[in-house]
Amino acid sequence: MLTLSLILLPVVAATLLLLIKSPAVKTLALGAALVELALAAYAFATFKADAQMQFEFDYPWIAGAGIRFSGGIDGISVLLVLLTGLLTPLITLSAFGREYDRPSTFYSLILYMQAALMGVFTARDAFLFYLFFEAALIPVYFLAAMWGGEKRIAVTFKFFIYTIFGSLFMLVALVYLYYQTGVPGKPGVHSSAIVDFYNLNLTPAAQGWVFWAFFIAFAIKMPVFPFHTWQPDTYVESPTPATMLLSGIMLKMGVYGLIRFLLPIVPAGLETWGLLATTLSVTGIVYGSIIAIRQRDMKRLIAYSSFAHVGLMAAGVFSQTANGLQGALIQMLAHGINVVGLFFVAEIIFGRTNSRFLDQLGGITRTTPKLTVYFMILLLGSVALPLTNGFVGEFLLLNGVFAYNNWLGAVAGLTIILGAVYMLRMFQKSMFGPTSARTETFDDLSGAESWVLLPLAVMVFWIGIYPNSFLKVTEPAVLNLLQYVVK
Amino acid sequence: MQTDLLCSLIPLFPLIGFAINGLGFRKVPASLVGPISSAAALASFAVSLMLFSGFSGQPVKATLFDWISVGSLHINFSFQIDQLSLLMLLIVTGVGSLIHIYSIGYMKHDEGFGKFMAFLNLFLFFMLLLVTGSNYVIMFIGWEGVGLCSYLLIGFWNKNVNYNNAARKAFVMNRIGDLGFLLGIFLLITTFGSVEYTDIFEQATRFAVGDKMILAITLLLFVGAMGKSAQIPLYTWLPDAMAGPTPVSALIHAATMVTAGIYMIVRSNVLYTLSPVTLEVIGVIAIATAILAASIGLLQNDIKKVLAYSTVSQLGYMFLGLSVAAYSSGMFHVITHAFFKALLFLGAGSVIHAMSDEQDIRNMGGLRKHLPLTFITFLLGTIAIAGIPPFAGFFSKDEILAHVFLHNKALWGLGLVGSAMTSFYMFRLLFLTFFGEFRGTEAQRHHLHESPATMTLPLIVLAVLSVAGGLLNLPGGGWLSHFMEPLFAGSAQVSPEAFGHEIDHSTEYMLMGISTAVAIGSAIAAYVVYISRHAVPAPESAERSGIAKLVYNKYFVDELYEIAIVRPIRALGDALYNFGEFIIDGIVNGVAWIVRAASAQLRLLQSGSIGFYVFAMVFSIAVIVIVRFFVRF
Amino acid sequence: MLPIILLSVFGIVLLFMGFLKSKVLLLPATLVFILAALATTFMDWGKTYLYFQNMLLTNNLAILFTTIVLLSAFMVVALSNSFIEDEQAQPAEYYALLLFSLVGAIMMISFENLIMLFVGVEILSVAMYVLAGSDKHSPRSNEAALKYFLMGAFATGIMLFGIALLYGATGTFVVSGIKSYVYTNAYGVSLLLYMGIILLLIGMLFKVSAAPFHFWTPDVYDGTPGLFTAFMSTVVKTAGFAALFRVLSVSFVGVYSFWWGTLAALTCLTLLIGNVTAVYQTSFKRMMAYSSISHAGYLLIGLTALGTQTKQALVFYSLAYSLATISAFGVLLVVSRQRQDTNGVNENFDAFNGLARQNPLLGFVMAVSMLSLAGIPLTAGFWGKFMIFTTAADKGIYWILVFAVLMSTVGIYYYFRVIIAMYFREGAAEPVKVAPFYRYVLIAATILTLVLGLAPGLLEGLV
Amino acid sequence: MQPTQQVSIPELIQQVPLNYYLIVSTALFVIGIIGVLTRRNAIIIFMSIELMLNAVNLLLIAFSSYRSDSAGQVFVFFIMAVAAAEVAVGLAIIVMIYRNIRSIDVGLLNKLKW
Repeated sequence: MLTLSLILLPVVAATLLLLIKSPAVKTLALGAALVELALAAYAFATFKADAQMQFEFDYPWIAGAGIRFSGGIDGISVLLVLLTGLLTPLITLSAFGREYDRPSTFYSLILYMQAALMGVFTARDAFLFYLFFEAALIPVYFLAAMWGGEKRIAVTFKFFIYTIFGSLFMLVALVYLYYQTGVPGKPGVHSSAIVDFYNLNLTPAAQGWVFWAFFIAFAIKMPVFPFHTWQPDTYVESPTPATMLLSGIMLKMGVYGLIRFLLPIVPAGLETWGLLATTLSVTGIVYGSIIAIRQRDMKRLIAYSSFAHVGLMAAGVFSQTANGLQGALIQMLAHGINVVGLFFVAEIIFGRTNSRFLDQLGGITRTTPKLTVYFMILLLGSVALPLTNGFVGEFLLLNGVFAYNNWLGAVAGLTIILGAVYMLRMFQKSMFGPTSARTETFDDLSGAESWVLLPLAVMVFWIGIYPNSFLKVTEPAVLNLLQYVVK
Repeated sequence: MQTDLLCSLIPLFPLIGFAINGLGFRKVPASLVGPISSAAALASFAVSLMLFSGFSGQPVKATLFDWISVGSLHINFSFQIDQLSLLMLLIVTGVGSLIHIYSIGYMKHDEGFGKFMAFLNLFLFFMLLLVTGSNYVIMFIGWEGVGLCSYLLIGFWNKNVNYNNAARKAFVMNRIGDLGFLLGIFLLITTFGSVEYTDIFEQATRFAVGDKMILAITLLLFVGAMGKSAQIPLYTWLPDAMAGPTPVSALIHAATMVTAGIYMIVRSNVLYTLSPVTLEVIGVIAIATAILAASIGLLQNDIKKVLAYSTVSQLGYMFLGLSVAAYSSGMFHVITHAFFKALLFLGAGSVIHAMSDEQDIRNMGGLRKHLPLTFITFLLGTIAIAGIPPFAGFFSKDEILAHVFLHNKALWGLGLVGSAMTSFYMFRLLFLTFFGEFRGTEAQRHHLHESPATMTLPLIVLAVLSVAGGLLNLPGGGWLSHFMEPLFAGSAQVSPEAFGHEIDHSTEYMLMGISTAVAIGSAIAAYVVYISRHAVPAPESAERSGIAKLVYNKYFVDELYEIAIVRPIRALGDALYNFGEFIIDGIVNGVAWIVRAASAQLRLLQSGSIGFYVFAMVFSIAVIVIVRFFVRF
Repeated sequence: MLPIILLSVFGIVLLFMGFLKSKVLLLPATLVFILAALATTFMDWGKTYLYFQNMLLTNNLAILFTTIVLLSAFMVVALSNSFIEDEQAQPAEYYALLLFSLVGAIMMISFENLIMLFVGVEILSVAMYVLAGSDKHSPRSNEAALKYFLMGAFATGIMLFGIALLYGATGTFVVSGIKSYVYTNAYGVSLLLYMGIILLLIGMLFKVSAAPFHFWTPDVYDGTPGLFTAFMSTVVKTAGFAALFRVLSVSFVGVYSFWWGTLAALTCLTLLIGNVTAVYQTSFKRMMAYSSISHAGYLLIGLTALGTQTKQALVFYSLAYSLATISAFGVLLVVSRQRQDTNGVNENFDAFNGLARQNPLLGFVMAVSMLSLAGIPLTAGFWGKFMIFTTAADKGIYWILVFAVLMSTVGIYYYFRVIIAMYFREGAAEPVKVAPFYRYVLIAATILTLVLGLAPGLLEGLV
Repeated sequence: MQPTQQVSIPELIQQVPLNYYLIVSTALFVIGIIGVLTRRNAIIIFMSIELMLNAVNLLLIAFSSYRSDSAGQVFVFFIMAVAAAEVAVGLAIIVMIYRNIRSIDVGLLNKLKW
C-alpha cells in the first residue's frame, strides 16, 4: 500500500491543485511534496536490506493477458524513490522565487511528474513500467514547453519525439519478451512481470536485438553519446524546475532501465555488444566534458557536465560488476542532488542578473557568502572530491569500468580532470574576479533559497561521509541481480 | 582505546576549528579567530606529541567506521600510527602551528581573515588524514583535500583573475596526478583485493622483484606524486601557486603538502623496492626536476618565485633519494626542508609585509638594517638550504647525495651541479634583499618596519630548528634512520641488495668536503656578483639573449603547455561543439528533414484529379494482381 | 436484429418530424432513437443468432462493433447542435440519413451473406454521398460529394466483381459456406476464388481508406462538413473493419497464406502514406484525414496478423480511435466556427493557437484525444496500439511491428502540432464558448479515453 | 429445319461455355474501367460504372444458371435496385454541381488536393 500511495498521493494532490485556483497553490504543492517525502523517507527507513521486493501491491490489470498492475520497492528502487521524494519538494520550493503564469497548472504538473517517476521506479510489471516511462514525459514536456525560453517549442518538441522514438523500440522489445514467457502447462498464457523476463532463455541473436532496443531507449533518455543532442538545448530552454526534473530525476530512468532490464535480461547481448556500448558511454564522458570546457552559458555547461556524468554511470552499469552497479546507484542519488543544486544556483544567478553567460558575470562572491559556500559544496560534489557524494559514486564507477577494461577505465577517468576544469572555470568566472555591471548589486540567498540548498548540501556530505547507509541497502539487490548477468 | 581516541582527535581539532571559523565567518570576532584556529593546530600538535612519546614501536590501527563497502571490498575509515605517520604528524602539526601563529600577524588586517584561518585549519585536517590514514583511499581523501585547500588558498584574493587562474591551474594539475593515483588504487584493488596498507604490504612481500603489475601500480602512483610534489612535467603549478598569501606558500607549498608524494612513496616502499624500473624513472625525473628548477631559480626576481623554484628543486632531491631506495634519507630531507623552507617563506613574508606587498627583489635591498630579526633568521635559513655545515640542510642533502653516489656517479655529479645552483640563487636572493642600497619607493621606505611578535616568534623557532635539525640524523646511523628502520622491513625482505650499502667513512668525508666546497664556492660567487659588483638584475623590459632569455622565461614550458595541450583542448572543445554537435544533431534533424521532404513529395500524389485517383487505383490493382499471380516469390 | 428495424423506422419518423415548424425536438429525438437502438442491440448479448433467413448473424463481436458505431453516431449527433441555428440546414433529413446509414453499418457488421454486405455498404455509402454534399453552396462540399460518389461507385463495382467471382468459385454467398468450400478444397481452390478474394478485399479496403485506395479520403474529408467527416471517419471505418474481419476470419482464414503477404504490403504502404503525408499538412481537418488513413494501417496490422487476439484488438482500437476522433472533430467544429477567416471556417492548425488559455476544457479534450491518437500511454489509444502490436507479436511478424513503431513516431509529430498550437502559442484573446450539452459529451468522451487508458482490463472478456 | 425444341433458359445459357461468359463480362468490366479512366464527363463516367455493374450482373447470372442456384439471380436484383438508388443520388449530385459551376467536367473539380 505504501508504494501505491507513493504513486497516488501526488496524482490526487495535483488534480486537486488544478481544481482550486487559490493563491496558496504553491504552498499546497509544497505540502503535498513534503508528505510524499515523508512517505519516501519512511519507506527508506523501514526498508529491510535484503534482495526481496517490499511494500508490494498487486492487482489484476489485463488479467487474461497476464498483465498486472503491480509494484513494489526493492534495493534498486529504494534509492530512486528516496531521490524522487527528496528532490520534488526542493524543486517545488526552488520555483517559489519566480512568479509563474498559471501557477496551479505549473505545480500540479510537477506533482504529476513525480507520480509518474515513482511509478517508473516501483513498477514490477514491464508494461506498467513502460506506461510510467512514457507518461513521465508528458508533464515535463508541458512544463518545458509552456514556461520555457524563446526556442522552447522546437527544442522541446524534438526532445519529446526523440525520446518517445527510443522508448517505442523498448515497447517492441517488451512485447517480444512478453511472448517468450509462458506458464507451464498453459499454452498461450504469458506474463509481463519483469522477474519472469529474467528467467527467459533467449537465443543470442534475439538477445542482440533486444539489447539494442533497450539500449537505444535508455541511451536516448540518459543520454549516451551520440544520442544526446536533444539534451543541452532542452536543458537550456526549459524553465529551471523542469530542467531540474529532467536532469535530477528523469535521466535516472534511463540508468535504472539499464540496470532493471538490460543487464539481467540480455546478458549474452551485453557480452557481444557491451564493449561497444561502454565505448560509446566513455566517449560521451570525454566528449561532453571537452565541450563543457568551452561553454559560456551556465545552464548549457551544466547540461554537458550532466551528459558526461551520466556517461560514466552507463559505463559503470555495462561493466557488470558489483562496484559499477553500486557506483551507478549511489551516483544516481549523488548526481541528482548535485545537478539540481547547480541548476538552482544558475537559476538564482539568472534571476538576479538576467544573464547566464559567464562572460557577463563575475565577482558575485563579494556580497554572497552563503551562495558561495553552497555553490562550492555542490561543485565539490560534482567534481567528486572525496568526502562528498560525487566521490563515492565515481570511485566505484571508475573502479568498475577499470575492472571491465583498463583502457576504457583510464579514459573514463579523464572526467576527474576535465570535470575540475570546467566546473572550476564556471565557478571562477561567475563568482570570482572583478564584478560586472550585472553583478554590481547581488543579494545573498533568501530564506526559501537557503532551504532548498541546505538539504542538498547536507546530502552531499552525508552520502560522501557515510555512503554505507545507502550502499548497504542496495547491496543485496545488486548482488542478486548480478546472478542473472553471469548466468 | 586510548590511541583510537587520540588518533581521531588529531584531525578532529582542525576540523572543529574550521567549522567554527568557517560557519561563523564574519560573526566570530576577529580577535578570537586567530586563537581558535591556532589552538586547534596546537592541540593536534600536543596530541601528536603524546602519541609520539607513548609510541611503542608497533604500528597501531584505529578504525572509526566502515566507509565504503561493496562486495568483498571494504574501505575503512581508519588511521594507522607508525613511525612514518608520527614523523609526518609532528612536522605537519608542528610547522603548521607555527604558521598559524604567524598568520595571525600576517593576515590580521585582511577582510577575509576568518576565512583564511578556517581554510588553514581545513588544510591541516586533510593533511592529517593524508598522513594518518591506514589505507590508500583515506590517503586519497587527504590527497585531494589538500589540493582543494591549496586551490582555495592560492585563489584567496579572488578578485584577481590571475590568482584565480593560478589556483585553477594548481587544482587541475594536481588532478592529473590524482587520476594516476586513483588508477593506481584500482590496480591495487584488482591485484591485492584491498586498499589497506598492512594487507597490501604483507601480500607484496610474496611478489618477485620486477613484477609487471607492481610496475604499473608504482608508476601510476608516482604520477600522483608528480602532481602533488611538483615534478616534471607537472611542476608548473607550484611557482604560480605563489599567488596565495605567504603563510600558505610556507605551509602548503613548501613544508607539508608538496611532500605528500614523498610520504606516499616512503609509505609504499615495499612496492617501489619491488620495481627497480620505476625507481630508475623516478631518478631521472627527479634529477631533471632538481636541475631545471634550480636553473630557473637563478634568474627569478620575485622573492617568492625564487623560493618556489627552490622548493621544486629540493623536492627533486628528495625523490632522488627515494630513487636509490634511500627512503629514510628522503624523509630526512623532508623534515629539514620543512624547517628551513618554511622559515625562508615566512621570512619572505615578513619582508613583503614590511615592503607593503612588494615582491620584486630588484626593488629591495639593504633591508637588514630595518628588519634585523627577519634578516638573521633568513640568513640562517639560506645557509641551511645551501648545504653549508653544520646546518640542517647540509646533513640531509649530503646523505641523499652519498646514497646516489653509491648508486650512480653521473646522477651524483648532476646533483652536485644542482647543489651549486641552489647555493648561488639563495645567496643571490639574500644579498639582493638585505644588502646594498634600498631600491624601493619613498613611501615604502617610510613604511619599513620589523614584523610583530606573532610573526617573528615562529621565525625564531624555525631558525633554531633549521640550525639544529641535522642532529636528527647525523652521518653514520643517526636517530632517524634507526627510528624508521621497521618501516623498511618489507623492502629489505624482498630485495636485500637494495639496502645495506654502507658508505665507508673516507668516501663519506670526501663527499661532504666536495659538496661543502661547492656550496661555499657558489655563495662566494654570488657575493662577488651582487655585493662586490653591486649587480642588479635587469628590469622586465630588458633584452635578454640566448640562454638567459630561455631560462628567464622558465624554458617557455608554460607556453609549451599552452600550445601543446591547453589550446588544442580548447580548439577541440570548440570544434566538437560547433561541428561535432552539428553533425550528430544534423543526422537527427536530417531524419526529420527527410520525413518532411518525403511528406512534401508524397502529398503531391494527392493531385485532386479524379482521373488520376482512379488511374492509381486501377494501376495498383494491376500491380497487386500481377505480383500476386505472375511473380513467383 | 431489432436495431436495424428500429433505426429504419426511426429514420422515417424523423423525416416526418421534419415537417414540424420547430426543429428543437429533432436532436433529442435522434439521440433517444439511437439509445433505443443501442439498448435493443444488447438483447442478443451472449448468444449467436441468425436472422432473416441466415442473412445476418449476431454475436458478441457484432454487438460490440454495433455499440461502437452507435456510440459514435450518438456523439456525432450530440455535437450537431449548430444545425438548429443554421438557416440552410435541413436537420431532419440529415438525421434521417445518419440513422439510415447506421442501418447499413450494422448490416456490414453482422452480415452472414455477401448480399447483405453489399447492401450494407451501399446503404452506408449512398447516405454518405449525400451528406458529403450537404453544404450545397460550397464548391468544396460539391467536389467532395462527386469525388466520393464516383470513386465509391467504382470501388463498389470492383467489389461486386469480386463477389461474383467468389460466387462462381464457391457457388454461395454465405460467409460460412465459402469457409467450408475453402476447407474442403484446401489443395485445389480455383483461381476464381483467389481473384475474387483480391477484388473483394480491394473494394473493402477502399471503404476503410487503405493505401493505395485511399486517394478519395483526404479530399472528401476536407470538403465534407466537419460533423459528417467525423461520422465518416469513425462509423464507416469501424463498420468496414468489422466487415473485413468477418470475411477474413471466417471465409478466407483457410487461405491465410495467400492473402496475408499482400495485406501486409498494403498495411505498410498505408502506414507510410498516412503518416508521412500528414506531416506536411496545414489544415487540421486534412491532417485528420491522413491520420484516419494511418489508423486504417494500424488496424490492418491486426488483420494481417489474424489470430486469437485480433478481435479484441480491433474492438479496442476502433473504440479508442472513434472516441478520440470525435472529440477532436468536436473541438474543431467549435473552434473553426468561432475563428472564421477569409475562406469561411478556419480549419487550419493555427485556429487552435492559444486555445488552452481561452478555453482550458477544450484544450484538454483536444490534447487527450491527440495523445490517444498518437498512442501515448495513459490514454485508450496506447492500449489500442499495444493490442494491435501484440497481435503482430503473437504471429511473430516483428518487422511490421518495427515499421509501425517508426511510423507512430512520425505520427506523434503531427498530432503534437495541435497541442503545441493550443498550449504554447499565442492566439486571439476572445474566449471560445461551448454549449453545456456539447461540453458534457466531450467530457464524457475524454473521461472514457482516460479510463480506458488506465484500466484497459475493463473491456476484457467481452469478446 | 430442325424442329424447334423447347429449351429452358438455363439450358440455353448453358449452351455457351462458362468461360465465354467469364471472358465477355470481364471484357465488359474492363471496358467500363477504361471508360472511367478516359472520360472527363461525370455522366459518362457514371455510365461506365453502370457498365461495370452490368458486367457483374451478366457474370452472376451465368454462374447462377450453371450452378442452378437462384441466389445469384437474387443478387442481381439487389444490384439493380441499389444501382437505381445510386443513380438517383449520383445524378442529383451532378445536377448540384452543374448548378454551381455550370459544368460537369470532373477535370475542373480539383480544388481539393494535397
